[in-house]
Amino acid sequence: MEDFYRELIIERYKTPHFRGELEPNDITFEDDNPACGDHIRIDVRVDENQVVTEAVFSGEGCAISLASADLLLESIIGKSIDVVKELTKEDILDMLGIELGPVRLKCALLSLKVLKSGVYGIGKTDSTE
Amino acid sequence: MEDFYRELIIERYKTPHFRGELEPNDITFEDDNPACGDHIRIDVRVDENQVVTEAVFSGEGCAISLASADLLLESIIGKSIDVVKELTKEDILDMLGIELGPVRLKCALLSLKVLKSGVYGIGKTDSTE
Amino acid sequence: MAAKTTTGLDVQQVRKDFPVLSREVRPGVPLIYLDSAATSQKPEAVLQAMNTYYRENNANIHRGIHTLAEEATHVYETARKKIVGFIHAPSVEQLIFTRNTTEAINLVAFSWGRHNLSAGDHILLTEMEHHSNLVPWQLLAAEMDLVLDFIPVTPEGILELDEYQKLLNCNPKLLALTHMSNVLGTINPLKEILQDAKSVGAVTLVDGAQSVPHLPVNVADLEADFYAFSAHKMCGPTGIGALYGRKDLLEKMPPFLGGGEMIKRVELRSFKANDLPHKFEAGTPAIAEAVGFGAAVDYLLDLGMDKIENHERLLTKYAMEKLQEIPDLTVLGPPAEKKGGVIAFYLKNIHPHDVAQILDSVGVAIRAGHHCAQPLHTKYNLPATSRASMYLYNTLDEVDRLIDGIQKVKDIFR
Amino acid sequence: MAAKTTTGLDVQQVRKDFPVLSREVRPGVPLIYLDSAATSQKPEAVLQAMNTYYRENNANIHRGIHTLAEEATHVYETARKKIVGFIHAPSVEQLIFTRNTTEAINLVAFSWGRHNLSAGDHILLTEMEHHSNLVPWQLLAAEMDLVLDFIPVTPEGILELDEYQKLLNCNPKLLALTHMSNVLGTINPLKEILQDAKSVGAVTLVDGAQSVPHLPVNVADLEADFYAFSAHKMCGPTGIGALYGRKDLLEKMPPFLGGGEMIKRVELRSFKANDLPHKFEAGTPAIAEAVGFGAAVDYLLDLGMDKIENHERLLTKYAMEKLQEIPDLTVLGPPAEKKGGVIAFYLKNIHPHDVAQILDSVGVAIRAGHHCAQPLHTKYNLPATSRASMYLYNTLDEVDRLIDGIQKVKDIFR
Ligand SMILES: Cc1ncc(COP(=O)(O)O)c(C=O)c1O
Ligand SMILES: Cc1ncc(COP(=O)(O)O)c(C=O)c1O
Repeated sequence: MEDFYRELIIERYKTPHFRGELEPNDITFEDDNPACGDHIRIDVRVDENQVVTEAVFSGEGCAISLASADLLLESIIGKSIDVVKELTKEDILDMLGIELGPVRLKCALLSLKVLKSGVYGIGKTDSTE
Repeated sequence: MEDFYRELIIERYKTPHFRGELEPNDITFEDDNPACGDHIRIDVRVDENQVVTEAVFSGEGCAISLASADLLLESIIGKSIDVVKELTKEDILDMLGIELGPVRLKCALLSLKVLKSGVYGIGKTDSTE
Repeated sequence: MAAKTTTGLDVQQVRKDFPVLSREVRPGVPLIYLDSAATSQKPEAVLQAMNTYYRENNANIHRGIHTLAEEATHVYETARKKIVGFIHAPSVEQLIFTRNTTEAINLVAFSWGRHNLSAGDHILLTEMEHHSNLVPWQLLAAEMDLVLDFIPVTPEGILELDEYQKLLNCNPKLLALTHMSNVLGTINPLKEILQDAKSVGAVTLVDGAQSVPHLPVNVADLEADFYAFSAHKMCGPTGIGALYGRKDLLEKMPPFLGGGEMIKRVELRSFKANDLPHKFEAGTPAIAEAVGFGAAVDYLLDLGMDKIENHERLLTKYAMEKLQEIPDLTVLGPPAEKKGGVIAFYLKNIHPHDVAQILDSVGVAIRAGHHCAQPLHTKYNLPATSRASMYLYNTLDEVDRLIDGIQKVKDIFR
Repeated sequence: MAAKTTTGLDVQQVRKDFPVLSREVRPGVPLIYLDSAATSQKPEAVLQAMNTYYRENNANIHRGIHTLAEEATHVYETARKKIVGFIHAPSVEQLIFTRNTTEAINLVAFSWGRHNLSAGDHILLTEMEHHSNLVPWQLLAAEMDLVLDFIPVTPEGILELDEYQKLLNCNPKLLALTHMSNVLGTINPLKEILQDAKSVGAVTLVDGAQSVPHLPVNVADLEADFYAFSAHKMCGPTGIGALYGRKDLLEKMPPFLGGGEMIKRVELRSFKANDLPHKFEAGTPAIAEAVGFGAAVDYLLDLGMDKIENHERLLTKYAMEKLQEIPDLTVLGPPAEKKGGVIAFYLKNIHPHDVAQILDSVGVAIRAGHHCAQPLHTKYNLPATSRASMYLYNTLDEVDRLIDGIQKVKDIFR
């Protein structure tokens, strides 16, 4: 159990640090994981150097998907968009600190998928899979 | 081998006693076994008491189907049509004196099927299967 | 809690027949398999029947003259007879082997549907259908411009039979519904429902994926026109299912897939279809799987379907009682008396995926999601639920382990 | 005659892998299995892979969170990867599991055909096709008013390529042909043929039922648009086959069967299809069979497809020489160099059924009939032929036993 639900995940799920919506924003995108009905929207503001100043998420989901959204956004604040573009599946798994099977992996990566879709303009990103 | 190809079968296949066609005839019918392309026609003459006086077959087929046709016709000459109607799969197998798997059974029973179809008027007879 | 029940089924003995049940999910954590509605486990006897087939008799069937081909044909057709007997179908010609329930339903949609329906015709379904009994009709409706009607489900998970009567006024050409819901567990009062459909001239198709494994089913008595089910949910192998059909309907239906086996005679530009049931079995069939299917039916009959049903009733009743004691937990569907051993539930503020994963960590295998019944979940405003489903090899102890596991989930999320 | 060949394949070792090969057909009469074109025998490794799956990992795949479901999903998708590798397909999305070759071809007819063809369009086939690559197109032609053309076969059993060029002038929308004939043994010069079809804009489908088991096949290099084959002819289980397809074609094709697994999202009256390859895999798939299919591919790769091919060439050459020495015996098809290990023949005045049955009495299993290629037999004016077909486990000794058996047939009918 410790393997899957580190305290960090439960804590971030129950009291997320980056929940909310931003209007206006510079980047916004939303998508869902049809397998479980999870839905995430991410709003981002950047400064004139394309550095992330604010980032929040909203939506519904399981602990894994919401905690990973919260941890992901924490990690990008103060980073440039170019750095955000380089984020990978491994970065997310490192943040969560757990191993996941294929179904839960989709939960964990939903926020990254949404973020990247926003950052690259619209469309699907296969690079997170 | 003796099991399957009693001398009788080979002999009747190579030199059948009742091969031919009868015109005119009282009963005639033909049918085939689509599984192997065998085709048999049977012509029968009966007297005023509905007793078979003459019976011959023509067509193409394997040794089992042609030998059983020949043996079958031999067995009905002098019999009444009512007796012919009672003939069964077992009668044919007794004549052949061998055991047969399902595919060869269809070969062996083709002539009976044709004969019964003729005797009962037209149509398929399932009673031989 | 003793695992021995008073239903006549010696569960501990039964469990020994299923090799996977002695498995540990990880060291020290034995498997508690509560996902039989998705697929059942297989007794060793079924595996051995298939092994024996492959090691001794394997050959392509029909038309073969050599010994192995005759043996293979024999065991394949014997399996068909066993399954025909199991559901009390009137004749072997009425039992077509398919890949699964899904293919069986598609076969009816393609072959019966496309040749008996026309634009504007109504097809009556229910809100509790599995995707396999929805999507084929959606595809057909889109192609042929048909109207799909749905018998609503009450909040308790029961078909609204008053609404059903009203929908019959649209003169549906087909009623297709499930015998037992794979989410709610609801066992529909099939006989009356089918009777009423018949009285307005509708053809009836029953999705028996969840019923045939768990209840004694008699298709002749039910007077279903079509009845579909899968081997893999009833102790049999994957890769095979069956469609039972009314003879006159099957006879008039054109072939579905074209190829070897389903023909009597072929020319370059035309063919003559084979007799039933071969007309609907194109290409080399799932021969070993048919053998396994037959062995599964033998296994179930040997134990007795009534005993299996009773055992599951006991488990369901017990599980329902225990689950309903848990605060913040809601069970979907009707009370225990009206349902089979399928229990979908949700926990307030905890996602079913998290429930399933934490349960897995204590060895308890349940399913989380929409269980291929998304419209039903939409209706109840639930994106997903957790589902525990039981079969002949489950014990009261295992139910306790489920309950303990749920407690653990709640502790973690407290 | 020594069974050891110089092809690098240790046949005696290989034979030990196949339990059925040590069987006696009746006491004292060992089995000589020469019917692999109908279905191959299975090595123990394939059976064990399926047993292990059932005894340890069995669960329904996809969407499942518990350990068994993840393991089952993993082994199923791993099998897909293995098969993709075996035929050198560019990606796993392009490999759809079907029941067999027949279903794979029907899938293309239903999904690609019904949505890309219209009345008057030509489909080009050949006179040597198996019923499975004829009847689906006949059904489609009848439904859509299409024209079927046929590349003729020479008396020697080779496609008439001049005629082919002329038929291309009809601008066929589809060319569907076999890689290797299951009667003549002819291996068609596929690459050139497909190239020419492409040059007139035809989509191409290859029936690989007889080629994938026996030759190294590279679908990317061949540039086939669709390629279909069956596990049961290549040491794998019954109940599973595969369709490879060009990605852009598959993506644009509508779903074939509707149900679970093939959807992304379902509402009562509409659905959104899943991504490739799942879009075409409706319902619970043949999971254990996929595992067995993967194990079969591992087995063949382990031995080496080139060695297997060489071994079969040796057997074919030897068998052809011996058969052609027999008076009154005629072999169909081209000389040994141009064919695989499939040898159909007939004996003057002796029906193939009688040949097969007498051979069976000495343990030699061959097939007699039209081998699901009735139009080809009609063309040659033969209601039926006898067919011996060989695979990696056959030996030169076994060919001798066949020859002895044929001599016995002739003695009996002398
Ligand atoms: C050339 C060819 N095509 C298609 C098939 C059909 O294969 P299946 O029966 O596995 O669908 C066969 C085998 O019988 C064959 O030899
Ligand atoms: C009620 C119901 N119908 C249909 C199906 C589909 O069965 P299969 O996937 O074997 O085709 C299932 C099982 O998933 C089911 O529970």
